[in-house]
Amino acid sequence: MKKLDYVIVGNSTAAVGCIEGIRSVDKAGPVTVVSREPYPAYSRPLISYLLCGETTEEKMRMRPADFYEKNGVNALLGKRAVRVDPGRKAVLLDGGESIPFDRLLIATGSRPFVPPMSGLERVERKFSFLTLDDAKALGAALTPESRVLIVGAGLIGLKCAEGIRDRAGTITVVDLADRILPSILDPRGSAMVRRHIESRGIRFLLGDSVAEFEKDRAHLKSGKTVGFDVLVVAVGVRPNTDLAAGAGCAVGRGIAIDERSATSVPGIYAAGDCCECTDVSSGQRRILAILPNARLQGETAGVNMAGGEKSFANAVPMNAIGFFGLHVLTAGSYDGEAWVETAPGVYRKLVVRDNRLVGFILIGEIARAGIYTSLIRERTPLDSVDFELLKHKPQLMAFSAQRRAEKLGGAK
Amino acid sequence: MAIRYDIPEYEVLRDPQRCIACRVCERQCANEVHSYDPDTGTMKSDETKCVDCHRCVSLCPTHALKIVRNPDTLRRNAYWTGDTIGEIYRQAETGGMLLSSMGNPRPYPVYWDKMLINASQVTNPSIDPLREPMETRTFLGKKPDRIERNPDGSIDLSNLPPQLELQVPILFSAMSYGSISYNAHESLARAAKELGTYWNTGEGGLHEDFYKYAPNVIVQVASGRFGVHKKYLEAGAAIEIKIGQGAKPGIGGHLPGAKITDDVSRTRMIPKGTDAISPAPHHDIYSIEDLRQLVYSLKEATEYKKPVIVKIAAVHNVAAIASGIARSGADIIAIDGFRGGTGAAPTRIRDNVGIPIELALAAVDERLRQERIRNNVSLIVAGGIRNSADVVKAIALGADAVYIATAALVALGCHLCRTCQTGKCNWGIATQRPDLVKRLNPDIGSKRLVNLVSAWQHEIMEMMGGMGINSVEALRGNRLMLRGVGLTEKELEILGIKHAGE
Amino acid sequence: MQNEGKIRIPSGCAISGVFSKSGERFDGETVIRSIVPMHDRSNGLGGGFAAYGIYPQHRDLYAFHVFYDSVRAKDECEEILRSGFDIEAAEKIPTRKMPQITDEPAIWRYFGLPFDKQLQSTGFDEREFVARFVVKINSSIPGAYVFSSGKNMGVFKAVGFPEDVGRYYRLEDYAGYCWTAHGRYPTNTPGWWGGAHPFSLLDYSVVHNGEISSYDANRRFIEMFGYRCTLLTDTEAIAYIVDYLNRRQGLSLRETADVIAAPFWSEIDRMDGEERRRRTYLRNVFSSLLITGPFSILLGFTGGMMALNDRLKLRSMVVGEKGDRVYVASEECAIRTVEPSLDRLWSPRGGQPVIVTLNKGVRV
Amino acid sequence: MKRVYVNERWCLGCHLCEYNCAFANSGETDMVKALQGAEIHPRIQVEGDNKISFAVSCRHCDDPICVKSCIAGAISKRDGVVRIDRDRCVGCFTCILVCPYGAVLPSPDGHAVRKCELCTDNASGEPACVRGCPNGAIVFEER
Repeated sequence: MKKLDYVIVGNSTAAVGCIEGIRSVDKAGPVTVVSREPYPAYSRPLISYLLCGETTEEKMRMRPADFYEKNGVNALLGKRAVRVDPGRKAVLLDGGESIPFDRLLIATGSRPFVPPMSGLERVERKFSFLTLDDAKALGAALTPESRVLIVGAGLIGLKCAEGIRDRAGTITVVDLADRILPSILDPRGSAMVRRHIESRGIRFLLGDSVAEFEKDRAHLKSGKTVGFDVLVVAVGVRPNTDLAAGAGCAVGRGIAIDERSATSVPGIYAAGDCCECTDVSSGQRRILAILPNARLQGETAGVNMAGGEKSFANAVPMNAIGFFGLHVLTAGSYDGEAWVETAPGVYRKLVVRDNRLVGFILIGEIARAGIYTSLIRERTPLDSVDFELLKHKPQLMAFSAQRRAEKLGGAK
Repeated sequence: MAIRYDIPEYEVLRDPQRCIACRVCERQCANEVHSYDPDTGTMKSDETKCVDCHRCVSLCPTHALKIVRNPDTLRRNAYWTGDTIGEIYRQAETGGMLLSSMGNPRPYPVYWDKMLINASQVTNPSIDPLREPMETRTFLGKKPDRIERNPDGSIDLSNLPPQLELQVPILFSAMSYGSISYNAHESLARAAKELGTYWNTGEGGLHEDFYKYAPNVIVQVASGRFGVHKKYLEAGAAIEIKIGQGAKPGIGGHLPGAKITDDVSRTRMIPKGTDAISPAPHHDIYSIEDLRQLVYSLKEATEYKKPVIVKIAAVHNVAAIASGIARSGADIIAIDGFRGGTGAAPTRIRDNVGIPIELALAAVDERLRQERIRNNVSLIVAGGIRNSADVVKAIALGADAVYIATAALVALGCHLCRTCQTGKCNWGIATQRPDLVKRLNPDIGSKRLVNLVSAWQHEIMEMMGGMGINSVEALRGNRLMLRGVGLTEKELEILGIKHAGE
Repeated sequence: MQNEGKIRIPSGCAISGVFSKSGERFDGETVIRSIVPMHDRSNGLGGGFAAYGIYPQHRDLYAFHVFYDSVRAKDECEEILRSGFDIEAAEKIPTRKMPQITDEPAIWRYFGLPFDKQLQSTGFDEREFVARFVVKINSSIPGAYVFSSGKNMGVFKAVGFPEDVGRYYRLEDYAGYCWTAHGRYPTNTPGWWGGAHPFSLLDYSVVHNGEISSYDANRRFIEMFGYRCTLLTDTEAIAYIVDYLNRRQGLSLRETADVIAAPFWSEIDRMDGEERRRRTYLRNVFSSLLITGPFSILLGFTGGMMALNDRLKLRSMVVGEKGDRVYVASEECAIRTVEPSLDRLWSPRGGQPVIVTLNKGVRV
Repeated sequence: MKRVYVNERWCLGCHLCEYNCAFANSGETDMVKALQGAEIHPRIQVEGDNKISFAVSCRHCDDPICVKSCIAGAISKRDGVVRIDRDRCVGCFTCILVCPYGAVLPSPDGHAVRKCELCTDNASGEPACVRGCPNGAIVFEER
């Protein structure tokens, strides 16, 4: 049988997962990776840690230097895929060459969303915060005196703020929303995290937005004016779906994939931040732009592309994030009946719906959160466990002796 | 009581240099001796509750603990000793009988230690068990007086009464379920099976889970008749009628209601939580002829398929009693000496009633031989068999096999703290508290029992080989293999042995 | 110094036996010559012989050989003897004066049968009656010792080297179809003739080389059945055991061997059903008669001879055959001396009895 | 593949495994020196009371989700053992968020995480928790 040609557009977590997925089944078929970035695969979530010196560019590499070679991968780095021709089964690059494929993975990730803001063009030192290059550029622009303005109090904006805290003078964060991290925290949780971040001298201007930029100052709708030397725009991201759409793949918020990471077009798969999939906690189709999902979707795609059988059916939104030593672990969705426990420095919220745990927020006290996450993922009926125990802390004691015996007696 | 008269027997020495306050001692002490003081972050202890079971000492990961006798002394008095005075204080306080458990701890003579074993030199060779077969198999049961022949002249093998076959002349003695735990019973049962010997239910019945070990179990019928029913009798390899127990001759048993848990009550066939009282005598045995009737009714009930053992305590005229039993239809006589253990006995009885098993055995064996009925019965001796040398000496004196119980419990972890009666055994043996019972894992327990008996078996073989004897049958009653040291003429006469040097 | 009976004396030994299957009677010279080369296996402290078929003229009478230490003992013994037996002949056993043999007691022999009345009153059969009678004399009359009590056979023993003892008793004047001999090497120096071997009861005679470790277990068991092991010697105990199993329990000699030199359990367990059950039964029922420790036994009895080694064969014993003669001895040299050219010579395995009997129809 | 298994039927809740673990991973040769006066941070944790109790440590899953979720590539599985590269770990705690056994734990320093890495390179060849369990409740075996 003829060897299959694999092509992967994108070179981040999903791509790496895909390569390993393919090789777990097919040791021979040639794999070509096309990436706009010039770097071997690195871990994007680490860029903020790079800025604060927790890691190095070297350590950010997801795999050893010989990864591509060892896996028989032809990595075309710094090249851009402009179009996919489903008929001829080829990917066209900006250089004009065309790469044929039998199986294609689209792992194009996402791009920063920059809303129209008047006067933005006048700002010289403005940055996004998504890629290694973004981080390097931002790092280069910073001085100990820098006054930094970050637009956007989401995960990216705040990780950026943490990352540069000790390398800048002042940091101000502006967001239209009236609270930080609105996508993963409820008002109470976000207030708590906000207080903690503020205690490290970061200033928030919430429920406000930039009306007009000048070269080194921003006039806000509220009438306030914020001076700055460096601007970071971290309002949000948009999935890169054009390539898929052009190939005729069904696209909703993101590229629509099934449990096998297959798109609507045979032979074409997609994985990672550019996709939307089903969130088991809410049952809705969502973009779950988080590293573990990208990894698992990529690997799933790889196995299926190579003719194996793999399904990844229990994706949930989840985030492990910390700011200045305060850890925040969340998962699932928050629409349901809530159980809340608080203590100084601690916030615990469990959300229950239809006899299932559907979501949680843990701040400060996060030990063993994975037990909760697995309850969500496995959609464990709460009447089959001792939820009273679970409310206070995640513990295997809450499971039946028999379940425990399975879990601890014969682990898989 | 406002004044606490009695002095704590023990003192807990905790080495602050070593203690890491892991609180294992606290968690493992059912007597609640140890506690953690969060203010100082250190451990404290309440001596008054300590029974010296050494559970904490054994589990302390840094060996920070020592239990020592409390050096606090009353004015020295060779007659009114501290113990004596302490007992009086306790009785003055409680108005009750003193209770204790396990065997007689008093310094009465230990005849085992006054007998020495022979070995071959020159005139006949000793035998090396590593090179030659060395046989410890033995059969218990009545032997026929005469050989009978079939019409074809071959020997008629059918005139042999039921026998117990032992691969090693050591059996586990009676300990009831209730007095000891489920896991202790399981350990004994599994070990007996692996060793090719027998364990004994005691008078508490046989737990339904353990019927699978029936081929290796001796079922006991005692004065309380607890747990006795047809299926139970039929299950056993042999049936033992318990008349008396070395630790408390002449009195019955008393298992406090606290130990009668669901399982125990089901097994004993008595209501949960009620005290289990075994009468002092069997109320259907007031004479030797009554015994004969019980022996035969049990044989009838089991179609003469099972040997019947009669167990008595070693008392003053044990020889005459044994002779009576040997003529009662019993197949095996078990004699329990005054060192025998118990789950609970009145201290005065334990310490003052009965006689040493060595003398009882010698007297009984000799008496049965004089009356030419030694072959009517096999003899099992019990009551403080401590090691393989005791076993060899017992067999040389005339025993067919020995029962061990205390030694078995010690193998299971018992530290002889002698407070079984409290039901708070920290080693999971003499207790029914689930959290304590689970401390004895039968996988470990049975292995340790098998190890112990195998070790003894090897030692027995070595000693036999040294004597030039390669089968335990040839050791039985072979009193020339023993010599006495420091014994009076009378003692030598009773033991039927010569003095060393003769 | 304590004699046999006061103390148990282990001893090494030499044994030899010659048997004629055709019943041809030959004098004691052969067996005496055969024991000479094994001189060093004994130390001059005991020698003896058993001979079968030597009293044809008194074939049907019990022949009692008795040692007397004193006239008083003789009177007492003869009184009891005559009270229980119809004595046809009583005489001194002829001996030859020799410097090597000293301290001789008075040695008498009597031929007779128990009085019927006596027999009936006890209810025992004749042999049982005689056996008990012998035990009684030996255990109750100090200074009198019956050392031979079978029909048409006799034991001759003394303190000394066996060859000297043979000459002393003038064995060249006797003719028998079976002779066994014993040279003794006791580990102390008892002066008593009764302690020499063979040991005999009724027509069973035992010569034995070895020291059995099961002695007291065997003794205390066998004494339950009316025997009294007055000498505390292995030979005595073995003789009683054979008497008990063969005569009283009616076991065949082979079955008797299966008891006293039983196969190991490991062997028995490998045997097939019926045989395994039979062996197990015998070992179980007569477990106290298992003999352990080293021994080689020559058992003489009317019409036959059995040679048996302990089950580990801890003592040497060889068997030779020439024509109708069977030779058994501790050492091959003993046999070669009297029969250089043998048809067959072998060393029996431990526990495997060699039983020879007179050919069919031979009467002696 | 040999793993640590826990049989809660025999677990006494004595917590010795936690101390043996903490000691084994302390780098000290003397338990007292290692643990006296210090708060311990074992990689195995006992749940429950003296009635029901059991110890939990990393299962070293066949398909470990912690490995796949680590944003820093600090967790890997080699020779059947899931290991942490403390140098790479940035302490984001994603592994804690995904481990269904709750067997990955934050380190006292708040940065790298800690978990059982099977301390088998000792005389007994068994992890310290197994070697030290007084009741055979924790075993190290093939299943």
